[in-house]
Parts: sequence; C-alpha cells; structure tokens
Amino acid sequence: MTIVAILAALIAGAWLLAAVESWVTHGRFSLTRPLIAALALAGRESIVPRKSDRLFFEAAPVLLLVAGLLAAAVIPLAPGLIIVDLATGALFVNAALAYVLVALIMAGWGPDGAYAMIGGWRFLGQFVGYSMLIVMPITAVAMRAESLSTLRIVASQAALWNIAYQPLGFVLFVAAALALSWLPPFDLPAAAGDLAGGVETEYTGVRLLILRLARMIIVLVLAAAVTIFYLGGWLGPWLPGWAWSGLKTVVVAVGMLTLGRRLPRIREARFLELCWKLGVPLALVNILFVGVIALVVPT
Amino acid sequence: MIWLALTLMAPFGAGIAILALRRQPAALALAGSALGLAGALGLFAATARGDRIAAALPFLPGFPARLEASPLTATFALMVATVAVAVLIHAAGYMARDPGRVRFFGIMTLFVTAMELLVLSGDWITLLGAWEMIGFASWLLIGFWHHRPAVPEAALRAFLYTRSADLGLYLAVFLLIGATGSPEIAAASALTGPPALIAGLLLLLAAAGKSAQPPFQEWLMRAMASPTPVSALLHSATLVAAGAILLIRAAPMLPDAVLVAVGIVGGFGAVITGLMALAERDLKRLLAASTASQHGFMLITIAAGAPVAAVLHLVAHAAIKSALFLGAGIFQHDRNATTLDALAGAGRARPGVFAGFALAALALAGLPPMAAWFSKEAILAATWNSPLAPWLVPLALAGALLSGAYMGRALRVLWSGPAERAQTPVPFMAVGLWGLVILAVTLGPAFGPLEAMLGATIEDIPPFLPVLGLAVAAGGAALGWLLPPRRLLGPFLGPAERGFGIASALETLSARSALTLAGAVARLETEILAATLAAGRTGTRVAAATCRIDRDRIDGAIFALTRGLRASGQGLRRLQSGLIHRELALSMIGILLLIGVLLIAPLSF
Amino acid sequence: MIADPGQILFLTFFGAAAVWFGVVVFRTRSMVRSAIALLFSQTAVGAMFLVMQAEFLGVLQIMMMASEMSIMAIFMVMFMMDPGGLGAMEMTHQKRLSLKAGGTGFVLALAVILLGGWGAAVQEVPEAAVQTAALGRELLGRSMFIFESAGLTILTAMIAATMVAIAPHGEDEA
Amino acid sequence: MTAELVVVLIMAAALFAIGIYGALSQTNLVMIMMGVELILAAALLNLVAFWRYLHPGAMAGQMFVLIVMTVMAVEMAVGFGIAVARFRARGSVEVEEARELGG
Repeated sequence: MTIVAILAALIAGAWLLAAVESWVTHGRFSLTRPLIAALALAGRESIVPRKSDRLFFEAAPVLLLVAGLLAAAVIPLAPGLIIVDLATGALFVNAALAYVLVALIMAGWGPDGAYAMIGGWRFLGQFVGYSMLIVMPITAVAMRAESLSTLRIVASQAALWNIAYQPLGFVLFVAAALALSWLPPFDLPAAAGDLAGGVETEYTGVRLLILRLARMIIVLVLAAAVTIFYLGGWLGPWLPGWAWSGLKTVVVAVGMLTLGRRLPRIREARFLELCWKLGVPLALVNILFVGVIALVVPT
Repeated sequence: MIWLALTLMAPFGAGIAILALRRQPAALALAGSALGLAGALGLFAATARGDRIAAALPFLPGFPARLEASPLTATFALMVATVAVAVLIHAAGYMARDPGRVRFFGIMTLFVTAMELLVLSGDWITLLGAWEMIGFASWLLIGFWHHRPAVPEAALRAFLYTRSADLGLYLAVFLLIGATGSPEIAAASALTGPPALIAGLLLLLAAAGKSAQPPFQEWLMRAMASPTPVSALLHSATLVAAGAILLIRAAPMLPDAVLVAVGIVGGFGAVITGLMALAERDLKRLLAASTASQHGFMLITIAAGAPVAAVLHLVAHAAIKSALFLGAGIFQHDRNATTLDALAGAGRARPGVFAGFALAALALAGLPPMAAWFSKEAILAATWNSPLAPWLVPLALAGALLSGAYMGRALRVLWSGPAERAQTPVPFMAVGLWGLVILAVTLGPAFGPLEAMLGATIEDIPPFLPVLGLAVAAGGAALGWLLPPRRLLGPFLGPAERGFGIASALETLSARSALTLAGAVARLETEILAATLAAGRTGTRVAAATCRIDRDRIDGAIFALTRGLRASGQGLRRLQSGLIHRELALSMIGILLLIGVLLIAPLSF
Repeated sequence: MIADPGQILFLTFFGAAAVWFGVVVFRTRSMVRSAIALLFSQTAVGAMFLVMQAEFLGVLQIMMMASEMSIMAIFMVMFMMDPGGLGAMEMTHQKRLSLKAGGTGFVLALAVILLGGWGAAVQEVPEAAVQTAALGRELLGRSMFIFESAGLTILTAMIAATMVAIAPHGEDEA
Repeated sequence: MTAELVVVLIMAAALFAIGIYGALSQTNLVMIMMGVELILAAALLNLVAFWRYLHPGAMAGQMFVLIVMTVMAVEMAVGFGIAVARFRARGSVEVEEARELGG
C-alpha cells in the first residue's frame, strides 16, 4: 500500500516536473505535452548503435531508474508513509544516488559514441567535486538529529527548520543536488550546447523514455531530500503531512529546474575548484558551527 | 597537575607559536621556557614537600600515557628547564642575525618539550615516544646549518648512531612490558632473573648510544657542527643526559651482572674519552669528549649502586657543561672558529667571559667549593663503598685526573695567545653564561638537601678520600695548565677522530713534555712529574691497546660481516628481477610459508 | 542454535554474485566492463554486509565502492592501450603460477574454514541504530587513536599521491 | 560449527583466491590493483562475518572494517599516483616494462 502510494506520487511528480521543464525550456505550460512526448518516444524505434557495448547500453537507463527508486525508498512523505525506515536512511540516499554515476558512465561508454562518452566521463569529474558536498551537509543534519534515520531527522526539526539552523549547509546541499542531477548550471554531462545531449545522444525510443523518467525521478528524490533535511519534511500547520511534503518537494524541484537556467554553465575545472577550495571548507565550517551549537544549546 | 601541564605545555606552546607566527622567535621561546621553568620549579617544590604528582592521559587502550613527578624526575625537569632558559638567553644573542632563527627557536623549544616529557614520563611507551622525539629534534638541530659542508653528514651520523643504539631500548621495552605485564617504569624494578639481565644490557646499549660512550662516541664529536647553543643544550641536560637518565631511572631493576657491565663501559668510557679530550685540537670537540667522559663517571656511579650520586653529578655537569659551551660559543662568535689554534688568547680578549669559563672549567675539574667537587666526592664515596671498588676507584680517579688535565689545557690555550682588540659587547650571551656559571659555582651546598630529598643515605667516607679527590683534581688541572700542548700538537693536523688519534697525540704529548719539563722544572717537583709521566704512559698504552682492538678485532669482524653480506647479497640479487609480478609472486610464496609456520607452530608445543 | 535459512540463502546468493563478478573482472577483455564488474562484486559484498545486519557498513561499502570503482574505470581507460578490448590483446602473464597460487590460497583457506572449530554462532545482534551509535562511541572513544591515525594516513596518502602525480613544473601545462 | 559463518568464509576465500590470481597474472598496474581490491574485499567479509557471528557486541570488529576501507582508499590513491607518474614518464603502466627495481 505504502509502496503503491509512493510510486504513484513519484510518477505524478515526474509528470508534473516534465511539464514544468518543458514550460521552462519552451515557454508554454501544458500538462498534456509530457504525456504526448512520452507516448511518442515509446512508439518510436529504439536504435542500437553499431559496435556498442550492448550490456552497458541496455543496463544504464534501468540502473539509473533503480538508483532513483531505491533512494526514494527511504524518503518519508508522512510519519507512516515510508517504504522502509532504515537506521542509516540519510546515508542510504547517498549510497543509492552514487549509482547515478555508475549508470551515467555505463550510458556514456555503452553506445560507442564520442559525445556520449565525453558526457559520461565529465560526470565522473563532476562527481569528484560534488560528492563531498552531499555527504558533509548531511553529516551536519544528522548531528542535529543524532540519528541517520530520515524520520528522526524530520522530527528533529519540529522547533526550527534546518534551513534556518544551518543555512550554509542548505546552500551547499542544493548546489550539490543540482550537480548530481546534472541540471543547469552544472549540466556539462548532457550539455545541449556543446555535446549535443551528452549521455543522451545515442539513446532513442523507449530507452530514452526510461532515461528521462529516471532523471525526473532523481530530481524529485533530491528535492524530497532537500525537503526532509532542511525544510522540515511533513511538518506544517493545517494541511495533512503528505500534502506538506508533496508541496514542499514540488516547490524545491521547480526551483531547482528554473533557477539554474539563469546562470551560465560552469566549466569542469572551475567547478572542481569551487567545490574543493570553497565548498569543502564551508561545509567544514558548517559542521563545526552545528557541532558547537549542539554542544552549547541544551536539548 | 597544573605544574605538570605548565612544564610541558609552555615550551610546546611557544614552539608551535613560533612556527605559526614566524615572528619574535627569541622572545617567544624565552617566554615559553621561562614559564616551563616556573612549572618545573612548582613541580620541584611540590615534590620536595612530599607530594607525588602523577597524571594518566588517555592514549592506547589499556596503556594510558603516564606522567609522574617524583623527587627524582622533578629534579631532572628542573635541571632541563633551567639549562634551557639559560641556553635560550644565550641563543637570543648568538642567533640574533641568523636567517633561520624562527626554525631554530621553534625546534629548540620543541626539543625542550620532548626532553621534559622524557624525564617526566611514567611509562615505557611515553618514554619511547619522547626518546624518539628528542632523537628527531636533535637531528634537525645538529643539521641546522644544513647547507654547510659536512653538516648534513654529521646530523645523519648522530641520528644513525643513536638510532642503532635505540634498538636496544626498543627491545628492552618490549621485554620489560612483556615480562612485567605493565608499561609503568616503576613496575620494572620487580623484575628479576634472565629477563632483567637481558633488558638491563639492552638498556645499557641504548644509554651508551645516547651518552656517547665508546664505541659510539664518534657521533657526539661530529655533532659539534651544530650551532653552539644546540651543543650546550644537547650535552648538558638533554640528549646526552638522556642516556644517563635512562639508566638512573632503571637502576633499581639492574641486576649485579649488568652493574658490572655498566661499570666497565662507564669506566673505560670515562678514561678513553678523557684521553681523547686531552688530544683534541678543537675546543668544542674537546668539550664534547669531556661530556662523554663525565657521563662515563655517571655510569661508574650507577655501577657502584649509588644512582643518587649520579644524579648529583648529572645536575652539576648540566650547569657546568652548558656554561662551558656557552663560553665556547662566545669565543667562537669572536674568532669565527673553534679550533684551539684559532682560539688562542681569545680568553684574554674577554676577561669577563673567560672568568666565567674558567670558573666552570675548574668546577668541572672538581675543585672546591664548586658543584662538581661535591658530586665527585659523592662519586668517590660511592665507588669506595661498592663491592666493585678495586675496579671502579682507580678508573674514577683516572677520569678525575683527566678531567682536570683537559680543562687546564683548554684554559691555558684560551689565555696564552695574543689578545686582540676589544670585542663588541655580547649582553645576551654573557647573561646566559653567567647565569649558569653562578649555578655551577653555588650549586654544591644544595646537594646535601637534594640528597636527602632523593632519599639517599649518606655513607661513611674515609677521611683521606676527599683529600685524594682534591689532589687528583688539582693535580690534573695543574698538569693541563703546565704542559703547553698547543706547540706539541702542532704537527697533528689530521683530526684526532679515532682512537688512533688519541694514541699518536698522546705519545707526542708525553715524549715532548718529558723533554720540556725535564729542562724547565728541575728539582722541586721531580717526583710529581715522574708520577705524571707514568700516568701519561699508561694512558698511551691504554689508548694504543684500544686502537689495536678497534682496528683488528672490531673492524675485522665488521669487514668479515660485510663480505659475507655482500656475497649473500650477490646471491639474492638474482631473485630481484625488478619485475613487479615476479616480486608479488615471491611475496605470495613468503606469505604462504608464514601461514604454514603459523599453522604448524601450535602443533609443536 | 538453529541457522536462519533465509540468511543462508541470501548470503549464498550474494556471495555467488560477488564471486561471479570477481571472475568476470579478469575474464572480460573490456577494461570498463572489468571495472564495473569489480564494482558489482564489491556491491554484492556490501549486500552481504546488509544481510549480516551490519547496516552502516553495508551502506558505506555500497556507497564508497561506487565512486572508487568508477574512478578506477577512468584510470583503466586512460592507461590501457586497448580499453575497449577490441584488439584482443594478451593482458596476462605467469598464468599457471597465478592459478596455482590462487588455488593454493583457496585450498588452504578452505582447510582452515572447515577444520577450525568456530563455536556456536550468536544469533542476536544489536539493532541497527544502536549499532551505529556504538560504532561511533567506539571510534571516538576507545579506538580514537587508531581511527585518527587512519584519518591522518588517508590525508598523507592524498597529499603524497597528488605530489607524485602532479606534473613537473613547466611541463604538461595543456 | 555454524552454517552462515562457513558460507561467508567460503565466499571470502573464493574472492581471495580470485584476487590473488588477478594480482599475479595481470600485466597492467591498474588491473593488479583490482586484484588487490578483491583480496581486501575478502578481508572485509571475514571481519564482518566474525563480528556478526562470533562477537556481535564488540564494536571493535566494525572499527577494523572501517580501517580496512581506509586502507583500500589509501591503496587506490597511492596506486593511481604511481600510475600517473609512471605513465607520464614512460607512457605505459605495463609492469613488464618496469625493471628499474632489479638488483
């Protein structure tokens, strides 16, 4: 029952986000457009490039989807509405999303195409930058909650949302989330401008559909993670918990899809430099700050 | 507890601050060491009242790092801190224009910290750690002017010599912890039987290495390439003293057989290095050899079963030797050299400094009423009362005679040359020097209470013994002053580095002195002179014998070992193809063999 | 103590997967496949941790290996003459010796495993959250020294590896 | 004798054997490192298994797993550092071409 509810929420969210993305890119908001696009993709022939690594080519979109769904498994919509409440939930989100990297490398390597491969390796470079900025803000969040369980993390924010408690961590985590879901301005792996779609170049038909769906789910899961870690999850007055979760997640996701487009795309080397020279020290400051407060303020 | 923290953390904090701020290193180092001195004074006062300060800091599971201030360790701590302050004051002047002074003062303070840690450590593991730290810091300090020729080599030599001897400490510590089941130093005294014997011998090896007893003395001579304040610190209260301190602390557990070995090493060390000091042509190297010789005294005392007398001599020696080095540093500063030829008359140019140097030198020679007279008296008393007296007393007397002789000689050289123009004043250096000289002169009367505090029983001394000691000391000093060694040593420009060096120098020394003295001082002192000559010849013979043993036996053994190693190395060479996969395969086979041995081992018992 | 059949089943399954992927690592010609196979082998090991109720370690293993092996993959591509395995190059040597060594190791280990008396298994295990907290206390309490040494080691290795790998000055600026 | 422990240990032994085979038989430095990773994975499995089935109360067992993971990361870092330097100098990381360490 819970699984069905969460899956339905994910599909609905993905659909909504696809509509938003097409609105952002094409300037017209239409709820039917993504459906039509999806049907068109499903109906079109799915071409397998010559001399491809067939196994990787086939497995990559599926692995991407599985990674997104696994990460969704520890995301609570409301106190009871969670597929599995792991004691290490916050770490598990991260572990599952690490396979996004694997899937993208496979998708880049598989079709034996130059653009795709460059896109795949670019994502690896990007990963070296953002991975620390995913883990370290989560560390600070878990320090406040004194638990890695997503439910307890939300519960710990009853008095004050983490966005106010550790704004630095919020900014870093959102930036890292943008890089993880290769959204602008960190969309080098699939940069439409200079790589002709990067990892997506060689995919067509159903496979492309799965790839895009998986990507939407990943964006959604990341938005949900931001909600849980920083925006108090289901906490909120009047409305029921799941509604608050959904609302916040959609707002964050829309923000992630729209805000980055206003910024210029960031070069790989510059991104790494920013991450390691600015991001990591700031994340350490954040941890230190949260640690000091946790020690000083009695709970 | 607060005193303990102050003693250790003040120099440490100063060192870190110096290395971090890179500004005002001398002032920071002085402040740090002065605070450390305050801490050590506090410790000393507290332990003198009878308190026992101890701390166990969390370290390895089940093995906390123990620090303890007993009267003994507090005395050491006070000694280290005092010498450190004086040396740093001197260094503030000595290093005033050196571009590397930030590094210098930083390492110096860290070195002092490590030494304080060593003397205050309450368990073997902390002691081992501190031991390593002083080794490392001294390597950095000896190699401080690493761009000068021969300096890196000297630093490396010091490091390697002491390192190889440190192996003894490691094995001894493993053995002690294994045998007693406790890392505490105090627990080791319960040990008896073969483990105590082996551990004692290994500790002796480590101590001989650090205290530069033969055959390890070479590193100490070479280490003179370091800045003079470093030598002063190294010799008096820290690195070299660590060996003696180790044995003093371990003294309760040493069985009789080890004590005999300690006595032999110390006695021959005192005499041989004393002879080397007499033959030396370089003031700093002379002082270095005399350091080794004086530590030989301490070992003799430990062997006689009176570690407290060794403590007294260690303390007296710390003040005196650092004063001597600081004086030598000033002379070196003036003449930009340390050879005795170049320093001739340097003392006359600076009467004030020379007076301090001379006082310290006479103190070292053992003239009353200065510190070393008291401690040497204690040493003589201890050796007289020990069961090993027939061996130890002559050696101690010979050592005392020699220490008088070489100090007299150094004074003569410094005084007798041409005095140059007046020098620029050196306030910092002079303050550091005189502080220590005053200590060296006045420390003596404090030894009685100190002895009581350390819990030693004052033994009966036959009345002729102090007289004998005094006579030997004065005789030695007079001898050193009267024999004009500079002219005699002229032809021997090759550095007297080996035992061979002692031999040839002394041969000439005694032969020519016979001619000179026979002509010059005729009737009145004929008998004294005859005795002197006899002593000189004995010394020559001893030195020659040492030389022969060194050349034939030790070298021969080493060369044979080398040949064997080289041959087997040639054989092994074929195994080393340099191909990584081959070597991996070989290591796999090795691991399989090891596992096989481990599997079979339990079956055979 | 009765063994838990479900646990044995899952352990066997994931263990077999780990071993099979391990074999694939050295059987495939494509270097990227080889790296990804190693990744899945390690992931299966992580899954075995999860089956053995070491939740934190399992998740950590799964997470760390994903990044480690991906990085390995790019190094394979960078440093191999034939990363795609299209040229059918011979990439092995001293095969028989290696097989023997591996076989000997396996036989020896098997002997130890089957002959050793392991005693009864403990079935109860602390809850995951309790475990994680206890592990944290262990790391920052009793074993802090060792843990800090490990941290220092990894920092040293990072710096040293960068120093070794960095281009000599003036060379390779592009 | 406990079935779960033995199963895990056998799997670990197999991984270990494969790792040894790989480390010895591969000509490429990076492939050798893969073999070493497998050996370490086997060690990890053993550690976790012993912790789980023999001493689940002693967290030091898990601590060792973390240390071994650190060792793996260090091995990767150092290995790749060497590989990069080697490749820069010689244009290849084939171990058969490295004879400089020969005696």
